[in-house]
Amino acid sequence: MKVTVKYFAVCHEMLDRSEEVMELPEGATVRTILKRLEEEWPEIAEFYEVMQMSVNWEYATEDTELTEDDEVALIPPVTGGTDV
Amino acid sequence: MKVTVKYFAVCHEMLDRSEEVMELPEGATVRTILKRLEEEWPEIAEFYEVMQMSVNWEYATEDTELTEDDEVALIPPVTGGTDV
Amino acid sequence: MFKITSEVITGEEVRDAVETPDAGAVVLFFGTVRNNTGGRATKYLEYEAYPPMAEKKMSEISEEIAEKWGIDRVAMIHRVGKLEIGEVSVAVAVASPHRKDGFKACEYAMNRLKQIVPIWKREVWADGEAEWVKPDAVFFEQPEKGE
Amino acid sequence: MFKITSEVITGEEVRDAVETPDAGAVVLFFGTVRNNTGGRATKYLEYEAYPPMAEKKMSEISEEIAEKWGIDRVAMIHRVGKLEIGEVSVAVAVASPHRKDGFKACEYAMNRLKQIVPIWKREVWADGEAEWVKPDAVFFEQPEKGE
Repeated sequence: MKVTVKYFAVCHEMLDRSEEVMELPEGATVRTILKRLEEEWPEIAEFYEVMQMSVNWEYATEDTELTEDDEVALIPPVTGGTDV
Repeated sequence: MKVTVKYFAVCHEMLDRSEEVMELPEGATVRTILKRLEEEWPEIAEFYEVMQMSVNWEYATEDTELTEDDEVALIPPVTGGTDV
Repeated sequence: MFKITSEVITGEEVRDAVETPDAGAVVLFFGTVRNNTGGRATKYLEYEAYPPMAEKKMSEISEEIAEKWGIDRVAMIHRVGKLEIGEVSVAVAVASPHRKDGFKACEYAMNRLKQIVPIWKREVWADGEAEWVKPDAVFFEQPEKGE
Repeated sequence: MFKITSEVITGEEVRDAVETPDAGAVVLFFGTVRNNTGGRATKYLEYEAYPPMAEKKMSEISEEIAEKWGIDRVAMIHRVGKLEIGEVSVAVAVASPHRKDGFKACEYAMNRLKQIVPIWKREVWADGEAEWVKPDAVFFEQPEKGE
């Protein structure tokens, strides 16, 4: 199945792309994507601790199962609004 | 001595004037003014309980002593701002 | 900026008065004329003020805020005269380094304004009757005489 | 109205979105770009967002507010792109029957926005360096994974 994966802010910068379409096996979860990114760039695993994932605009866990055409995103810690 | 006395809102309406100059004896206090108004219109005394007085833009008591050219005001309960 | 005005209040004025490049947080409050009070339909309102004392008391409230939260950027404006439904009667703006304090200070300013600033409201009901509004019980007791 | 925009935020938009003749109290919050962070001079900021999810999360915050305070008039707008010193990055408006709830709800909206709305800030310092801002320790732990 195909899913779209989006990268924002520091992830966008680290991976040098803002989104891509991944071909995943049936039964894939968010963890499948994280593992694949880790293979490409091992350092990204350090950020997983502080990062969240979303599936179809909703926060998800590593165990969340994916289906065709899902939109997955890596969500670095949010810092919108103001610092005050 | 002469002092200016100002009436607002319900007082303005009751006394049918917004201000007047009063000639008062030396040693007069805010109470002197209240007594004089009471002579003119006894019903006003009922409102003294919930009313405040000011002298020169500062809340005052009945015992506050007055001097020439003071600006005294009867301050009905304030209701500015909003009701919410 | 502490002001009694008979002009329409847009809010720009209080906001401009407090904004500063090192603040970060601006909290504004607007009080508007509702179409009813306690379910009874309002036609319009009239506000009357004792302007020099009102502006002095607003300034004192801002001094209280400076003392409590170290915030020195507060602006208050209250309109007088005839106000139609939906129009702004009062606007308060506070700019602060921390938003938490900004919210507290702005709310405090409104509470104190209703207690000590000499402004009165006359309600003209849709049925044609009119009356000077009395504050509710709480405010009847505050501030005490001689404050 | 829940919106991510690249246009200048004036505040009129959120205010107009919440105003109603039976509200009486409108509380607004503006976050503006400060000229420094922790004493270090800022040149400008860049905000990036995940717009559809950000707008969805803003809408969820307003549902939380409806549940907590029965307030259904909330508007939020956050700007993205390059923002100069003094410009508004975020505006929140709440109209309510009671001002006390309005202040609480507006502050709550800002707190939640910083926790769950996917928007990121890149700070470009006056000395030319730039970095994606990390939230402080408190926000690092919230929201938890899998919320």
